[in-house]
Amino acid sequence: MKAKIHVTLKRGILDPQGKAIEHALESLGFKNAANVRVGKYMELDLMEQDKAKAEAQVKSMCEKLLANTIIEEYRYELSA
Amino acid sequence: MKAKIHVTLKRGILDPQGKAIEHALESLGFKNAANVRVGKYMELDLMEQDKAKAEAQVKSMCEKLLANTIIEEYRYELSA
Amino acid sequence: MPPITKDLVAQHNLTDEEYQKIVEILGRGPNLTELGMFSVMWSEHCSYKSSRLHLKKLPTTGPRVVQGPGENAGAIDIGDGLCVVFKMESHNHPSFIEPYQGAATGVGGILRDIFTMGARPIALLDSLRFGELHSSKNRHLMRGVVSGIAGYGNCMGVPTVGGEIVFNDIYALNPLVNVFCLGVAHKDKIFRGTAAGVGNPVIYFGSKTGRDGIHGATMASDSFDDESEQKRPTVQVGDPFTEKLLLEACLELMERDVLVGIQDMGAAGLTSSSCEMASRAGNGIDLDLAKVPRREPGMTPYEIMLSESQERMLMVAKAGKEEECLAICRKWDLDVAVIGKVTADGILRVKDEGKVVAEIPAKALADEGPRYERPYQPPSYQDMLTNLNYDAVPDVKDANAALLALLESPTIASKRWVYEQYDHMVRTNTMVRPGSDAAVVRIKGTNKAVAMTVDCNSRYCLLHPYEGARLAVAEAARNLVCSGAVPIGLTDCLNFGNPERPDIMWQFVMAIEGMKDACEHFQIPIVSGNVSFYNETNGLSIYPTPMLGMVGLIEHSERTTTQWFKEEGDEVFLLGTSREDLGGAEYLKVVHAREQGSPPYLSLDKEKALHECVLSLIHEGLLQSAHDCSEGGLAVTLAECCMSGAEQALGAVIRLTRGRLRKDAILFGESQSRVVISAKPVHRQAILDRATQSGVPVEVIGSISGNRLVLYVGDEGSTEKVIDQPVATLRARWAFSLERTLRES
Amino acid sequence: MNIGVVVFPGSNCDHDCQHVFRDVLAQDVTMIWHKETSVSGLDAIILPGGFSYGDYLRTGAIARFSPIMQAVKRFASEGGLVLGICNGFQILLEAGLLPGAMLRNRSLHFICRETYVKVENAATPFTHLCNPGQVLKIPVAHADGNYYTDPVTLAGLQANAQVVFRYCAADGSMTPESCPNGSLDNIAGIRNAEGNVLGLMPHPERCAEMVIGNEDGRAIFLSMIASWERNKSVGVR
Ligand SMILES: Nc1ncnc2c1ncn2[C@@H]1O[C@H](COP(=O)(O)OP(=O)(O)O)[C@@H](O)[C@H]1O
Ligand SMILES: [Mg+2]
Repeated sequence: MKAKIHVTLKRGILDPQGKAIEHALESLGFKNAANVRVGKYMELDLMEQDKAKAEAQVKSMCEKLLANTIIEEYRYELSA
Repeated sequence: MKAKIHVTLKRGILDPQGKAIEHALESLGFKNAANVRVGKYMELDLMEQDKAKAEAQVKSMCEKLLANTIIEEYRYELSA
Repeated sequence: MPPITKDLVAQHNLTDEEYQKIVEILGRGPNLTELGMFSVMWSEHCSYKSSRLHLKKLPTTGPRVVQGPGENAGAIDIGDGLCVVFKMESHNHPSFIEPYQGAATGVGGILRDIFTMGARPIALLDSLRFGELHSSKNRHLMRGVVSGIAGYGNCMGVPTVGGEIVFNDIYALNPLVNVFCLGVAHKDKIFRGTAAGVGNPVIYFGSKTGRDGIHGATMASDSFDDESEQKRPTVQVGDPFTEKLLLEACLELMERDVLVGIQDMGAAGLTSSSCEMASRAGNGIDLDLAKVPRREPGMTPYEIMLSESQERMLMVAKAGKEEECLAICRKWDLDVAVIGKVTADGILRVKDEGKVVAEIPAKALADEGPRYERPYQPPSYQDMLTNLNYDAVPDVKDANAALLALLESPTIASKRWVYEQYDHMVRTNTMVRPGSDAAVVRIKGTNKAVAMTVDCNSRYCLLHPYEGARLAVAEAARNLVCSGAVPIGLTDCLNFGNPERPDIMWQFVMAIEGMKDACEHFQIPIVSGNVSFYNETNGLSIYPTPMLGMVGLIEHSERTTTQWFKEEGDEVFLLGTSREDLGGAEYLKVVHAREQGSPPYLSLDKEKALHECVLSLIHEGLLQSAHDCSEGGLAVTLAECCMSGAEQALGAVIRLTRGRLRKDAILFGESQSRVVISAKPVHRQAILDRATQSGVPVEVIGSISGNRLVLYVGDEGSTEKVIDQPVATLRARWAFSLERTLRES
Repeated sequence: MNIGVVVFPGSNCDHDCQHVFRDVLAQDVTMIWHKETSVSGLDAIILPGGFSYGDYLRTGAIARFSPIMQAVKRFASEGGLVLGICNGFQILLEAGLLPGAMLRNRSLHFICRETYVKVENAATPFTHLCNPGQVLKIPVAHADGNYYTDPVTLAGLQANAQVVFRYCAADGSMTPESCPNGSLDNIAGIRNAEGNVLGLMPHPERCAEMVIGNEDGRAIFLSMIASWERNKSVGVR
């Protein structure tokens, strides 16, 4: 199975990278872009056929390693 | 409109982060994870109603700023 | 495999004659893999085919030289059983294509050159050239390059302790990224790239091989045109983390008795490392590509042999020590494999799946590439450049405004925005941080320190390549001397345009002559270096830029000094003579938009006398500060003395005698062999005496007081106050100029 | 005193810490490879600065799973002194030995420069040789030193005097400009509730010798040594 994982800063936490990009977009003339948020996107292959097991594993990977839940939230999708 | 943008390394380009994460997952006991690739995920609001125009703008943002098209590729989705 | 057609040969940047020579060497036509291997090894970048003849003229020997040119880096004895190992490399072309990765992998490459020699790298310096910052493309390049250097060097834990940056639109399409690295090794434990000992195993370690940078070496040997951006998929990505592991693994391997020879895989990857190691030992190597760790499936022998994937090394181990080597590499989580062995027949023989896919005499590949005696001749425009009618240039009216404009111009402005992104303190050796004439780094376990600087005024080199090169050597040495160091060795990075053009070749030949004469005079050997040709786009070449990295030794680390004023009440002296040296001055460019004239006059004898004088003053502990006079002239130098110290800003009241000079010449002219020093009043006589003894003109020009820089110019009876500025104002313009320009926009 | 300096792959201030304790302060130093599982015989542990695992994913995120970290946790729970400097601080946060997390610097750049920090708590084993409110000049060098925690945790840190260092101006005043990275409340270093684990972003090992210009950082190391000696004399760890 293939897992696609998104890790983003929690709402309410200042995202300096997003701010900088917004600023840069503006000075490039894209004045109508707002609320830019930047996160991480990860893909991986899981040698696991069982969807429920795969899901449990990915969740555990996120909790343990891929996201820092103090500042980040995550979501994932699994596909065959 | 809301744009969701994924920027990932082109195939064949070394992904040191992905490699390190794969290694870490392995030593955490997730031995069945492979081909970890890390990219960026961005969200932004566009003050633009016209889908075609919005699309053209997002594409241009990606080309000019959000992606480094020498080593990265990008894709985006637009939603209301 | 495709047939070898004329087109294919041309695509590999090989001429018909070169191809014929290959056929002669092999006694048959090459296959595609062999053609690729010849193409990279015989590229300008690897073979030095246009430069070798001239490089031979440079002085490379001396009592301290432990290793001269020809190895991965040069080495100079510093006593106590230690030597410093250093070299400079360019990564210009890759940095233009992808600034972050180009610069980062440039740092990675030079670091490997140093630690393959058995030296732990302890300092990096970077020398950069960009187009002017009003263009967003140039700002983008600069930001990318600076963060690439930071990203790689910081992660490695090697401090970037200094450098230089110059902005000129001539570099807009050919920015320069030159990186210098210095390491320390035990003199009797230097490692070399040799494949000695028939039967010894050849071991690959580091990262896996991917399709990165195939043809990087040939790209660096080609001019840019509008299509270059299409050649992009060859970009290499650096992995400083793996490099850090590689560094520690190498140093650990070197502590054991297991290695015969070692070399990094730089340009031309596996091909160059294997054939060069074999050639140095007069041996051959058999390689089995099936054993090479790979990142991607389906790679052809051509791709594996030409890949420039980063963070890879090749070692020849002592037979029987394979397991020990493998174990150390595995401890550091590196990929490692025995991929071949040393043979007696002098042939680099490459096998894949049991089949021989390439078979070439190693020596022919590594050392018997073409050599060209390219024609050279001064360009027709040379006279136009040097002939400047000074009557057409009005003398300065508002010196305050001119000074502020100069301080704010990016070439002169503080480079803090850059060096704060570099970890310049890690390893806890940095005694003098970026911001003074030279960086000073102590050598732990001794009472010694080394000073380092990178310098080249390429405008001087454009106006007169021979003089320009001499001036670069003199300035570098002067920068070291001002910190209390005796110059002991030099590395260079010669950045030029297309050597197939006689005018460019002339610049190159003249620059070599100039370096040679100055180095011989100062007895400073050149122990390593690098040539980067083809810095040309759409027929427009960069200014000739023979970048120098010079190293000096401070025997007693307490005897060092910095450029900024220290204490109210100290007296200020000028050593050396001011002349009407406005040609090529930064002032002419910034204020009058001219890059013309003859570069400043330089007497090597006077320069040498100045060095001896300054060194003895510092060694006797007489000086509070010493700052050499360079871009922007005396006014800028004095302003820097006032404001460049980290803590305090000190003002000064200065009187300069004018004689028959123009006012702008005395203020902003760039006469050489001058140093501004400051000292406690009690030392006044001793300083005057010492200077006179050394035959160096000396003058007390004022004292440190208040918080304004006040400058009078004139002769007895008729002085004029030409500059009067609060140091805070000078500093505000100078310190934040780059930041203002580069803030995300 | 026998100080253990943990070496993670990518640590690069390990030698600097070793140098200060061994060559400058004449203590015993043991370098501990991250794959080891025991810290027995050690009197204090340093997690040094650097780029463990290249700082890939997040700073400190991968290092926290190194085998040695189990032993470090045990050592800390038994009251042993643990000091995390820069990347070491980041690892302590990721490992949950200290609360909070690091965000990118406000400028998004790596910053290497001199900073001033105020000793907010001079009653810890790491600071008791300082005066309360004393200002130390200590350099920083990091890209992710922008300390963040939720308001409740922050209030707790403040209430328990767990904020040990805050960035300040040379005269000790607390200004936004004196904070190099955007850190919440100018926080430069915090301790755990028990007081035996300290993390700080500035690098005291870079300012412990006059040859490199400054020795303000010594106070921290000397405090550790002194408190260990005092505890030894009364028979506790
Ligand atoms: N690219 C850079 N990286 C690091 N430090 C730099 C860089 N450019 C300039 N510096 C530092 O800024 C100071 C001034 O540089 P420069 O004007 O070139 O000095 P000089 O004229 O004495 O050679 C030096 O200490 C130098 O090391
Ligand atoms: Mg100078």
